[in-house]
Amino acid sequence: MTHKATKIVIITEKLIVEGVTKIIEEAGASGYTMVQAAGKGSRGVRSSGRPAVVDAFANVKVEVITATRDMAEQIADKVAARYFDNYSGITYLEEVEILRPHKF
Amino acid sequence: MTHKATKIVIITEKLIVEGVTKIIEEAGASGYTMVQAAGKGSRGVRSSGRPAVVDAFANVKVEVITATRDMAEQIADKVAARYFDNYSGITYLEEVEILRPHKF
Amino acid sequence: MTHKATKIVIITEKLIVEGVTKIIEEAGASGYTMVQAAGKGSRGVRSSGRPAVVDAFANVKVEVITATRDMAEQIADKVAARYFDNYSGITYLEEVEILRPHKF
Amino acid sequence: MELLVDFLTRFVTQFQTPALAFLVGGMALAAFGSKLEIPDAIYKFAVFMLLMRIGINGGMEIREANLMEMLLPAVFSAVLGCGIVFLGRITLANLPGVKVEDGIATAGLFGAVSASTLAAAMVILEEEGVVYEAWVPALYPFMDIPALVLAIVLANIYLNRKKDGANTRVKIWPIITESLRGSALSALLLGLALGLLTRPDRVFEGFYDPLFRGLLSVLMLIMGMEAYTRLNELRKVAHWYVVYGVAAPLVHGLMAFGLGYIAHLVTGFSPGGVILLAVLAGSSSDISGPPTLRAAIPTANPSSYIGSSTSIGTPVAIAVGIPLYIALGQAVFGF
Amino acid sequence: MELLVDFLTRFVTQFQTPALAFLVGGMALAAFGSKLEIPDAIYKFAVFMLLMRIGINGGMEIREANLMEMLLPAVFSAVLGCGIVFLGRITLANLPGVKVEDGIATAGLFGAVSASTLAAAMVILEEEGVVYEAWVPALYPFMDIPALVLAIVLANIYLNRKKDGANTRVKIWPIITESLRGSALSALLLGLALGLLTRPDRVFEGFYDPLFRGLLSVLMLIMGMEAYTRLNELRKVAHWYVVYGVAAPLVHGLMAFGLGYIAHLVTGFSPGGVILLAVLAGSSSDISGPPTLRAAIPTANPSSYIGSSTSIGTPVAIAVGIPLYIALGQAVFGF
Amino acid sequence: MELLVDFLTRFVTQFQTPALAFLVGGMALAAFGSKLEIPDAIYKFAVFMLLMRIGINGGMEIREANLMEMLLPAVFSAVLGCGIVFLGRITLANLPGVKVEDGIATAGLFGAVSASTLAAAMVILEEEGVVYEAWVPALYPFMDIPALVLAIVLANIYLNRKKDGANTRVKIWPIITESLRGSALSALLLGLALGLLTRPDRVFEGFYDPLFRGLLSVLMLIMGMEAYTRLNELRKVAHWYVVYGVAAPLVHGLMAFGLGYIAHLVTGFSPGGVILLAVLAGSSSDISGPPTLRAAIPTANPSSYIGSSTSIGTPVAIAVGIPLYIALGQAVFGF
Ligand SMILES: Nc1ncnc2c1ncn2[C@@H]1O[C@H](COP(=O)(O)O)[C@@H](O)[C@H]1O
Ligand SMILES: Nc1ncnc2c1ncn2[C@@H]1O[C@H](COP(=O)(O)O)[C@@H](O)[C@H]1O
Ligand SMILES: Nc1ncnc2c1ncn2[C@@H]1O[C@H](COP(=O)(O)O)[C@@H](O)[C@H]1O
Ligand code: NA
Ligand code: NA
Ligand code: NA
Repeated sequence: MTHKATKIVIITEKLIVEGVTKIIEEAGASGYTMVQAAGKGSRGVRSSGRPAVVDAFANVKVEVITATRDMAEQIADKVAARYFDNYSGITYLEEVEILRPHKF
Repeated sequence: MTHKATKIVIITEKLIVEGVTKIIEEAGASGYTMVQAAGKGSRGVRSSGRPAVVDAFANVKVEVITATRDMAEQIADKVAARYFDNYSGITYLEEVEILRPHKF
Repeated sequence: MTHKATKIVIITEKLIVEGVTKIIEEAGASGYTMVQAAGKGSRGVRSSGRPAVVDAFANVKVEVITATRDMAEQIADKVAARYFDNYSGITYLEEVEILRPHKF
Repeated sequence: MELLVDFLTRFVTQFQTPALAFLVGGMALAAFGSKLEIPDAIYKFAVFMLLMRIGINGGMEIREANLMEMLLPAVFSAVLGCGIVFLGRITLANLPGVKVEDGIATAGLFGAVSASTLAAAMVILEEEGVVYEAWVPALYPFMDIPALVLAIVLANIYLNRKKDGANTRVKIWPIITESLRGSALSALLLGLALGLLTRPDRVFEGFYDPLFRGLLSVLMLIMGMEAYTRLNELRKVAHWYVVYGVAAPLVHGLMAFGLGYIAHLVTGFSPGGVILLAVLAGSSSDISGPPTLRAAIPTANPSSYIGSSTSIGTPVAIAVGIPLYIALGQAVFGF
Repeated sequence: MELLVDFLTRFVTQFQTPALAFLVGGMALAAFGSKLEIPDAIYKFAVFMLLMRIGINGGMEIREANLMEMLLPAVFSAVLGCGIVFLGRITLANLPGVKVEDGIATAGLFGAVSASTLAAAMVILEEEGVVYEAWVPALYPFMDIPALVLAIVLANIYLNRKKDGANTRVKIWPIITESLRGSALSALLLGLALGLLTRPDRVFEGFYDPLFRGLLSVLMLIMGMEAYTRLNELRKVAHWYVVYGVAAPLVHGLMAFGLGYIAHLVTGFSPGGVILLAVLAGSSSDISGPPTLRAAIPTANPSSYIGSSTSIGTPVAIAVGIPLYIALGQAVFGF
Repeated sequence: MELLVDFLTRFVTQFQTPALAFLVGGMALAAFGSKLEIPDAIYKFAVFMLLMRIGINGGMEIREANLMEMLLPAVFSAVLGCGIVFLGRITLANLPGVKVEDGIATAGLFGAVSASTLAAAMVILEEEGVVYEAWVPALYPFMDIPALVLAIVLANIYLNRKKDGANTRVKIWPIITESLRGSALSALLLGLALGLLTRPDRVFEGFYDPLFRGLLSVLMLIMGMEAYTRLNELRKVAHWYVVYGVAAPLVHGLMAFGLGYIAHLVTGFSPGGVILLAVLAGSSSDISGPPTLRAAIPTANPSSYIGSSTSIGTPVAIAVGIPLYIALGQAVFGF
C-alpha cells in the first residue's frame, strides 16, 4: 500500500544552496536530495560568478519529499521570498506516492 | 494557491542536446533544466562515441515546465520525430503545480 | 495521445547501484536512468566510505518508467527489503504519461 | 617619447609571451566557436597550484625577510585596495545608467586582486630578468581583503539608507572571515603558513614551482575563452562599464606605481616590487571576488561587474598594464 | 627473411615499450573486471596536453622549415586521407551484411588520424633514435579533415540518392568548419598557431614536453580498457568489420609508406618522416572522429565503426603497425 | 632516555616535513571552515599515480632482487595482516558498547594498508637518507588482502552463528577477487606487472617518480581535511574506538618492527625495510578498504570504522608512528 506525499522541487543557483537547505531543515523536512544542473531561464543574463566555460552545471535541483502539502508550500514560499528577487530560480510541486510513510 | 502546469522530460544522448534545446526554445518555453545522466535502454548497443570507460554519464535529462499541455506535447513530438530514429531517447510528461504562473 | 505509466524513483548510496540495477533488470523493466546526487536523510551519519571532502555526490537517483504499476511496486519492495536495513535510501512512485507505449 | 616607443615595442612583443598568447588564443577559440573544454576539475586544481606556489614561496622568503621592509608596501596595498573602491564609489557608481550598488560591486572587484594576472606578471618579469623581493606576491591579501570588505560595507550602507533611512550598522568581521574562507585566500594563506613554518623546499622545487608556468598557460587559455564568452553580458549593461573596464586597470596600476615609487625612495622597495604592486592594483579579482560579492551584495547585477572585469578589465590589465609598468620601470629606474 | 625476423623480434620487444605495455595493461584490467577509473577530466586534459605538445612543437619547427619541403608530404597526406575513404567505399561498404553508410563511416574513421597512436609512434621513434622533420606530426589535419569530410559527403550522396533519386548537393564548407571546431583539431591548431607566432619555448620545455610521455601512458591505459570494453559491441555487427579492422591499418600504413618513399626520393623526406606518415595513415581516429561522424551521418550505426576502430584497428595500428614500419624503414633505408 | 629525547626531537621536527605539514594544514583548513576543494578527479588521479609509482618501482626492483630475500618479509606481512585482525577480534570487538561486527570491520581496516601513509614514510626516509630494498613497498598486498579477507570471513562467521547457529561456509575466493579488483590494488598490481615485465624506466623517471612527492602533498591535504570532517561521526560511536584508534597503529607498528627485526637477523632485511614494515602495519586503509568492508559486512556501521581510522588512526600513524619507528631504528641499528 502506498501513501500520498508531496515533492517540492527547487531549481536555483549553486551559490545559495546552503541557505536553501537551511530553510528546508528548519521547515522540519526529513531530508533532501540535490543534483547538479545546468539551465536557462528568464534571467539567463545573471551570471553565476564561476567561469562559465568550465562550470556550466552551476545550478542545483533540490528535491524534498514532505509528508504534508503544507510543509511543501511553506518551503516554496520561504525560498521564493528570500531569494528569487535577486537570484534565479523556480519551484514546483508534484504529487508522489511513498511506500514507507514513517521515513518522512 | 497553485496552478497546474505540465513538465516534459526528455532523456537522450548528450550529442544532440543542442538540437533538443533549440526545439524547446522555438516552441516558446520560458526555460529548461538539464542534468547529466547515465542509463540503459533498448539501444544500449548504440555507443556514444566518447570513451565509455571515462564518460559513463553521456546522457542528459532535460526538463521543461510548460504553461500549456499543448506546448509540452509539441516539444515531445518534434524531438521524437527529428531524433529518435537514429539516437536513443525517451520522453514523458508529468503534471506539476507551480506557484508563480507568470514565470512560465 | 498519451498513455499512463508509473515512474519509480530510488535514491540511495552509489555503492549498491549495481545491485539495484540488477533488481530493476530482473523485474523486466525496459531501461533505467541514473543521476549523481547528494543528499541528507535520517542516516546522515552512515558515511559512504569515499572521502566526503572530495566526493560529496555519493548518492545516485535511479528512475525507472514501468508499463505497469505492479512492476514498479515490485522493484520498490525488493530494493527496500534487500538494502534499506543497512544502506540509506528512499523510494517513491509517480504517475507519468508516455507517448510511445511500445518503448516500455 | 622614447618611453612611448619602448612601450609600443614591448606591447607588440608582449603578444608573443606565452601568458598573453594563451589569453588571446583562448579568445580566438571562443570566437571561432571551438568545442574545446578544459574540465572544471583542472581549472580548480590549476588555481590551487598557482596560489600554493605563490604562497609557499612568499612564506619561505618572509622567513628570511626583514619584516620592517614589508610594512610600508603592505600598508600601501591596503590603502590602494580601499582607495580604488572609494574612487569607484564617487565616479562609476554615480554615472547615469549605473545602479549605485552595481558600481560599488564593480569597484570592489577591481580593487581586489587576480591571482592569474599576478602570476602572469611574475613569469614575464622572470623572463625579463627583473628581480623583486619574493614576499611581494604575498601582499595579495593586504589589498584583496580591504577592497572586498569596503565594497560590501559601502553597498550595505547605501542600501540601508535607501531602504529606511536608518543607520543599521554593518558587521565587518563576518565579511572578513567569509572572505578568508574562500578557496583562493584559503589556498594562499595555507601556502604562506607552510612556507613560513615548515620546510617544503623539495616539494616546492619539484612540484609547485615547475608546474607553475605551464598551469598558468592553461589558466590564461580559460580566461581568454571566458572573456570572449562573457562579452555579450556586457551588452546588457550601461556603456560606462566598458569605459571603466578600459581605464580603471591602468589608472589603478599607475596609482600603485606612484605609491610603490615612494616606498622605493623610503625603504628601498625594489623596482620589480614597484611593478608587481602596480600589477596587483591593476588586476581585478576573477576567482573568489565574484561569488563573495554575489553573496554579500545580492541586489547588484553580476552581469555588470563580472562582465566589465572578465571581458575587459583582465585583458587590459595583462595586455596593456603589464608592459606599461615594465616600460615605466625601465624609464624610471633605468634597469 | 631477415626483414621478417627483424620484425618479429621488434614485435616482441615492442610489448615491453611503455606505450604498448600500458595498452595491453588496460585491456588486462578491463578483462579482469577491475574497478580502476581514470576520471573523465584527466582524460580530456591528457588529450589536450598531447595535442598542444604536438601542435606547439610543429609550429616552432615550421617557423624554421623550408615550406616547400612540407608541400609534397602534405599533398600526399590529403591523397591518403581521401584514398583510404574511397578504398573503403568500394570494398567494405559493398560487402554482404554491411550497410553502405556504416561502411563509409568506418572508412572515414580509418582515414582520419589518432593523436594517441601518433604520439606513441613519436615516443618509440625517439627511443630508437630515428629522427624526422619536426613538422611531420603537423601533417595530421591534412589527412584527418579530408578523410572525414569525404566520408560525410559520400554517405550523404548515397543516402540522398537512395531516398529520392534526387541530386541534392552536399555542402562541404560547414562540414569542414564543424570538424575544425572539434576539441582535437582546435587544440592542435591552437598549438600550431602558438608555436608559429609566439615564443612558447620555455613553457613547452618545462611543461608540455616533459609531461607528454607520462600522459601518453595514461591515455594508452584508457585506450586499452576501452578496446576491451567495446569488444562486445562488435559481436552485434557483421564479421567483415573484424577483417577490415585487422587488415585496413596495415594496408593503409603500407600505402603511406610507399608514397612517403616517393617523397623521400623526390624531396629528401626523412626515413623517420616516412615511418610517421605510415603511422598517421594506419591510425584511426579515436577522439573527435566518432562524434563528428555520429552527428553528420546519424543513420550509420556507431557500434560498427567505433567497435572496429577502437577494439581492433587501434591495437593493430600500434602493436603491429608501428614495429612493422620501423622494420621496413630499417630494411629500406638501412639506418 | 636518549631514545625518548631523540623521538621527541624528531616528533617536533616531523611537523615541518611536508607530508605532515600538509596533513595538519588540511585539518586546520577544515576546522576554519575553508571552502577550498580539491576536485574528486584530482584525488582519484593522485591516488592512481602514487600506486603506479610504488608498483612500477617495486616491479623493476623485484626483477633484480633475490626472490628468496623477499620471502620472509612477505610471510611476515601476511602474518601481521591476519594477526592484527585477530587481535582486534579478541580485544576491541568484545568491549562493552562495541558491536562485534563493527569491531571486526575496524580491525580489518587497521590490518589493511594505506598507500598514502606508506608514501609519506617513503618520502621521509628518503629525506633522512635511510635506504631500503625497493621491493618493500610491494609487500603492500601481502598484508592488505589477508587482513581484509580475514575480517570479512570472521564477521560472516559471527553473523551466521548469531542468526541461525548454523555453520554456513564463507566463500573466500570471491572476497579475494573482489579485493584485487578494487581500484587501489588494481593500480598497484598493474604497476608491479609493468615494472616487472616491461621497460618503463623513462616514463617512470620522467613522470611517475617526479610527481610522486607533489601529489602526495595534495593527498595529505585531502586526508587532513577528511580527518577533521569525519571527527563528528566518531561522536556517535563508543569511546573505545578513540582508544583503539590511538593505540592500535603504534601497537601494530611495534609488532611489525619486532618481526622485521627477526627478518633482519635471519636474512639481512635492511633497517629501512624494518621501518617500512612497521609503517605498513601501523597504517590503516583509506582508499579501497572502506568500500570493500561496507559491501561485504553491510551490517557493520561505517561511522565506527571509517571514523576511527580516518580521523584518528591515520594521523597517529603518520605523526607519531613514522618518527617513532625511525627513532627506534636509529637506536637499534645505529645508522
Ligand atoms: N520553464 C522552465 N522549465 C524548466 N526549468 C526552468 C524553466 N524556467 C527556468 N528554469 C530553470 O530555473 C533556472 C532559473 O530560472 P530563471 O529564474 O527564470 O532564470 C534556470 O536556469 C533553469 O534551470
Ligand atoms: N524504462 C526506462 N526508464 C527510465 N529510463 C529509461 C527507460 N528506458 C530508457 N531510458 C533512458 O533513455 C535512454 C535511451 O533509451 P533507448 O532509446 O531505449 O536506448 C536510456 O539510456 C535511459 O537513460
Ligand atoms: N525527505 C526527503 N526528501 C528528499 N530526499 C530524501 C529525503 N529523505 C532522504 N532523502 C534522500 O535519501 C537519501 C537516504 O536517506 P536516508 O536513508 O534517510 O539517510 C538521502 O541522502 C537523501 O538523498
Ligand atoms: Na586590483
Ligand atoms: Na588514418
Ligand atoms: Na595496517
